[in-house]
Amino acid sequence: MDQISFVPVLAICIPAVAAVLILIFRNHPMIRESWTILASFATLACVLSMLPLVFSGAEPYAALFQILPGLSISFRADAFALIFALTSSSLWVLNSFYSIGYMQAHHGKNLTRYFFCFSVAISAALGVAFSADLLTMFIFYEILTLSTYPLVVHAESEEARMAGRKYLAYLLTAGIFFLFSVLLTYFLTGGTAFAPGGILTGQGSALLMMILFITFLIGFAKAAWIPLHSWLPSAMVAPTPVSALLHAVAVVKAGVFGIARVVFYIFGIDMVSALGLGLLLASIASFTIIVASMMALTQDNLKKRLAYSTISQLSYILLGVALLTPSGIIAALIHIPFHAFMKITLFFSAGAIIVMTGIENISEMKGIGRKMPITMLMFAIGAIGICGLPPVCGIITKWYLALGAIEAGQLIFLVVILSSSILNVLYFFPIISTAFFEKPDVDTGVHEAPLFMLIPLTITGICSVLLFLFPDWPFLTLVTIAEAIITGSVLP
Amino acid sequence: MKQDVVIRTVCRLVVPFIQLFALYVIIHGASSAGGGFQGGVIFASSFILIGIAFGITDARKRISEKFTVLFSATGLSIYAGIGILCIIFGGNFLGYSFLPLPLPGPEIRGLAAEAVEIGIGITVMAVMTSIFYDIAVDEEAA
Amino acid sequence: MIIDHFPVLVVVLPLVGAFVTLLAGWADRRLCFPIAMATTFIQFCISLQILSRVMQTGPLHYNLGNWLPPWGIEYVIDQLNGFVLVVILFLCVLTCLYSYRSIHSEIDEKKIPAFYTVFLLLVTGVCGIAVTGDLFNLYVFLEISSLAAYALVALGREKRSLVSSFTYLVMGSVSACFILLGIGHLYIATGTLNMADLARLLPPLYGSTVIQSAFIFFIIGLSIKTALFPLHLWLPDAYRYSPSAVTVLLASVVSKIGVYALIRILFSVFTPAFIIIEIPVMEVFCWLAAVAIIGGSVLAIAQTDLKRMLAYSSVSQMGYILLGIGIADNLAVTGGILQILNHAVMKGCLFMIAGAFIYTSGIRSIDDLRGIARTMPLTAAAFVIAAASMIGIPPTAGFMSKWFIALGALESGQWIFVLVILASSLLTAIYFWKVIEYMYFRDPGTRCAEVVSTARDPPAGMLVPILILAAACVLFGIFVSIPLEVIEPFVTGILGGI
Amino acid sequence: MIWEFNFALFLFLVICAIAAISVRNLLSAVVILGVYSLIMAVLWAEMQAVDVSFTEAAVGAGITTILFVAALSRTTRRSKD
Amino acid sequence: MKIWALVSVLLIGVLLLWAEGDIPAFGDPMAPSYNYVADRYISDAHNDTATKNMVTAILADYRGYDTLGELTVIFTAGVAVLLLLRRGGRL
Amino acid sequence: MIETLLPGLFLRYNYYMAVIIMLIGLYAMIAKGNLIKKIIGLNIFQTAIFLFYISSSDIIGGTAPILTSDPASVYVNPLPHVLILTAIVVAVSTTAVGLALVIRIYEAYGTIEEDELIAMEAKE
Repeated sequence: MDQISFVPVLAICIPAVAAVLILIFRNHPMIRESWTILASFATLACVLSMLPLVFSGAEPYAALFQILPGLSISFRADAFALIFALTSSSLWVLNSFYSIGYMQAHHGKNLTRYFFCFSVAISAALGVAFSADLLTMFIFYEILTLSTYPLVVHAESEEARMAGRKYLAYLLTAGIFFLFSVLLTYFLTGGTAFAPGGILTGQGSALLMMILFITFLIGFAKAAWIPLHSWLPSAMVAPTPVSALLHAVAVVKAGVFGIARVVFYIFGIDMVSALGLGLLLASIASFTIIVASMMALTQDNLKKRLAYSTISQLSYILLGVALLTPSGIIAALIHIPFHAFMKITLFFSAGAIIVMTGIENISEMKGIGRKMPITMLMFAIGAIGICGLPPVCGIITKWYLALGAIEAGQLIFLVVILSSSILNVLYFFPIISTAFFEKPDVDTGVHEAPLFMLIPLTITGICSVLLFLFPDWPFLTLVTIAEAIITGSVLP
Repeated sequence: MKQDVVIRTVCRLVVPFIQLFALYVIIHGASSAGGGFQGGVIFASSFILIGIAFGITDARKRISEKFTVLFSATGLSIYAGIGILCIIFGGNFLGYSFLPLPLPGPEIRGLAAEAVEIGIGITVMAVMTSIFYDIAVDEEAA
Repeated sequence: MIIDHFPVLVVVLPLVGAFVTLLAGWADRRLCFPIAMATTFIQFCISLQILSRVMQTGPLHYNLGNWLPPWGIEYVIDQLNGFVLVVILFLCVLTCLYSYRSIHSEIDEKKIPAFYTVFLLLVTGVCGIAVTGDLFNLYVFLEISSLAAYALVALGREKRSLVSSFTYLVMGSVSACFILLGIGHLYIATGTLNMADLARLLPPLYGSTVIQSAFIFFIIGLSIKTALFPLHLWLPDAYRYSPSAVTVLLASVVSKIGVYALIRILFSVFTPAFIIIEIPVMEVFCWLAAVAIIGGSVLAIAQTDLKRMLAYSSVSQMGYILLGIGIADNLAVTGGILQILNHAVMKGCLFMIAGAFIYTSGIRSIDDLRGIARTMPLTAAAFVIAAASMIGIPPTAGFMSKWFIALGALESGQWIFVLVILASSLLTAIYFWKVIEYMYFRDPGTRCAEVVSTARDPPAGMLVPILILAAACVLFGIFVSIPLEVIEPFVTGILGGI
Repeated sequence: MIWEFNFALFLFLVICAIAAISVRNLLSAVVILGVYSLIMAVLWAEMQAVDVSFTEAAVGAGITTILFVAALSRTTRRSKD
Repeated sequence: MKIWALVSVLLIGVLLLWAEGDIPAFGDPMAPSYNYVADRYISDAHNDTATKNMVTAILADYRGYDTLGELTVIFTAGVAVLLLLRRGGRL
Repeated sequence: MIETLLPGLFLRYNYYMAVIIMLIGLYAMIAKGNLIKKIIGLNIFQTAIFLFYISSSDIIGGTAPILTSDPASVYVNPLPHVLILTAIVVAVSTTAVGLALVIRIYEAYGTIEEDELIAMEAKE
């Protein structure tokens, strides 16, 4: 049901054009930043405009260039893509406001580069979402890596540069594996376009398929599965909005999104389960979930603890993918937006605390909840959501994930999910209790963050709750459509 | 680089003969051993001889550096010019037989080859002299 | 029709231009640049016309002096020739434009006419090599281009340029001697010098030691010319110490013509039947190329001087071309030939940028480039694009050639070379990223703050070619089908029988 | 073609070549190189290559030697090996 | 250094000596090089070009283009030396 | 006598001799540290290759390739002669450029020994 439409291309182009405009108006901060805001709204509108089409079963599709037969730059906005695109474009709006507030409060420098790279990164994330074939995805995936690097080293301190180097070393090496996988796929099938049910079926020996699967997994190191995770906590030196971008909006989501795409649209569920690759992925994911949660426990630095939490949460998505059952797929896909909203709330709050008090360590946050009640309330909402407690959207994921584990008949993963929930509680509740119930050592005149920061974080927190109350619009609907396409069942 | 008077006298006597011989070699390339190269080199050697015997300044009076450059380009342009003339008259590059001369084809070719040899001779003579000037003279010292 | 004479005019034109430049320089030095520019530009147009004719009517043959081959010298232009001719002339035009500003700051005013004369003679030489169908003629033009190149390298400001030029001369002469020996052996065994004729006469003689050794002589000679890894020692100094415009010319034109000659001799004189089936030398060739790819990259990482780093990177990138040829598979050879274009464009761009840094601020060392992106934004942006292309990030040109070579390696089952290509991409990323990090993410510090803050993007004469090449890096990646249209008929024609 | 004569010339050539590269005085080396070229010219004349022989005598033994000597006059005559 | 030079030279030497094994004997009138292209030069040079000296005929006519190249080489050398050594004065 | 003892070797003795001279020249180019010696080596190498070509042109009982009145005369192969004429000029051109470089190097460094040049460059 392809429908030729350049709206996906437009959605990718808006941030890119905005990036150029930001560069042009580099000497006028007001105009420069209004371009960011304007572009973020325009992008969101653009993505939203595709929703009715997708709900009606159509898929906007545009092929830009045919580089070689079977190798083209093409875009498709199916339900699967829209989940990710909608998440990142809506969060970009909030993140733009928050960035402006954060940077003003922080007296940031090199802001032109910052906003430029941010826009490019969003453009690349949308590109990853909408790409209709592996090559296009690879291109945008690499652009995403390169455009976020300047953001990571934004401080230009030695620590930031080291983190940046680590970031690049991991992600570019992974990019090489990704490239190899693309090459091999093209070599085996003569094409790289995504198709529900996979394109690799019957194209090579089991061993070759396993190698290919593993190189793909390594290629998507952005998904931060252990042991390819250590770039993510290091990248915490970046400004907080960037961390939000990395964790919630674009980068790591691009990794898990890519894995999901490859599993469902390149290998196909049948082949993955036939070769036992699902089990492999599920084991990696389970291991990551548990180990990363434990690591989170040991961190005193708030942002680092959140980083390990992200690593653990991403593997929920991987686990959902690996279960290969309808509920598992739903859990995986729905967790992309849900985790994004919850995690961005957490990061926004953490950023607000850092900006207002300069405190980064949890042990120093005694009583901060009284000084910054709204911020900490939202933080608590996010934390509750991650732990999988009502009334925040995180529970929906866990529900479907547990269902999926049961459907797959592998109860061991149920145990994993439950024990990880306990670990989540263990590492989040001390923060909340420290913030609200302990008395500060010295009384400082700390107050709430400026509105530019406060409003976005309130909105994301409220959204996390609303998504629990009304999960259908739009994400669960999209997810069901995507799940139906992937599993080949009839559209609801 | 002033030399003994005997050498200088001998040089003065020999140089015209060398040059004559060089011309002979160039012209007679078609029917016996010799040709543009050999002739050109021999011609250049006459200047070199003058340079050695009387000093470079004297040699420069016979043929200045400016002229060596001019001549080297001239010889080359004679050759290339003949080639291009052939194109103009409908042949391929260096297709001598297309030159509009009132002679049978092979004769034209022979004649053109002579002309070409002369071009070679001029260039070789000029370049060799020029290189000798450049290498032999330390202008800072001079 | 004058069009029929284009194959020879493309060579004779710069020759005439050369002595016109020399004489015009007498009258007024300012005339030299326009003459050189006009000459190369007309040549470029001619080469485009030639290529389009080749694409329409098949290979062009031109008998010099109206003598039929093998008695006379023949010019043969097929798709490969035409393609290489267009590529090198494209770079020549841009280099000429670039040289207008850059060379004035690097050599004496008085030497400008002679510089442009030698420049045009170099162009004559490379064009001659590109179009000729006669082995000895190839040798003669090789010597023209080499002599011109030696002289140009020696023009560098620093005195070490003299020593590097001398080393280049010695190595170049050894290589020419081996090529001459190879030609001699082929001639003695067959009695002809015409390439097409040789290809016809050689098959019955494939077992002869004369032919086999001639083949090895060609390989040795041309390996030195193209600086294949163990024989690359002359290259870094020659690139490092010559004037910027000359470096561009060496890296993107002279090296390419050496590779062209290698391809021509491997595939058109010794036909694939010989190199693949008779003596399995291509395997060795692949390994040498792989060593060159990795070794060049590793050495590049260790460099602190920008131009020297780019020079080692050239060793590595030329290895790709040779690897593509060595795998001798349809796709890989296509990739190798594509890399001729891509590497010329990318490396030309990068060396022009290195020259622009030297021109505007005198910076040669990577360490001093701290923060220069702020004052030279366009130049730095072009560097990023070209570097991305070198690394092989799609959709740049560099990606496409690696893609083809890697596919060819997969197709012929030589996995190890796929890994080599990928590993080298990573190494390339390391050394280019170092530069980009210095340009964008470092404060100038006290040492070079003054230099960096006064630096500006170079004048239009230098900036325009840089930007054109940077744009070409992207365009040839997206519209790769345009060069492929030219290359593929050649490759299928030459490898079709295997 | 008298092979004994050729052979003798060849021997001379080899001796001259070795001498030219091993003599420490560069002027001597250059002169020996001139002799080498001249013997070469004789050999070629004997092989009926009169034109080449002529050229080698003029260029190889003549101009090249002169250029070498001129270059030596501007550099040094001594060589370490 | 000298050892490596000797080794590489000896390797090249072995290669060359191996190569000459199949070469036509010295002065062999049946050699392929004598009986193909050269044959025509020897028999037709005078008819084609009215030149007695076959070397000149080939040099200036049959392979005249090589000679043009050669002349260019020497011209290049002249300009190159001039570029390297000449100071002061014009050019 | 030698003809009977070493027939294979004797048939091609000219080529073998040329090879030996070539190797001498090549050795000088690689191993000698003096720049002038390198150029001398280059000249020897090139001339040896010329000898190789010229040897191949010779024919038993042949005369020089200049038309004689005797129709029965056998001419030697003129083509290698032409090639070598060209190559000689190329060789002298290379030598001239090389010598010009040597002169400039001597002016700049005061030496033409490779090891001393390397030492001086390392010092800078």
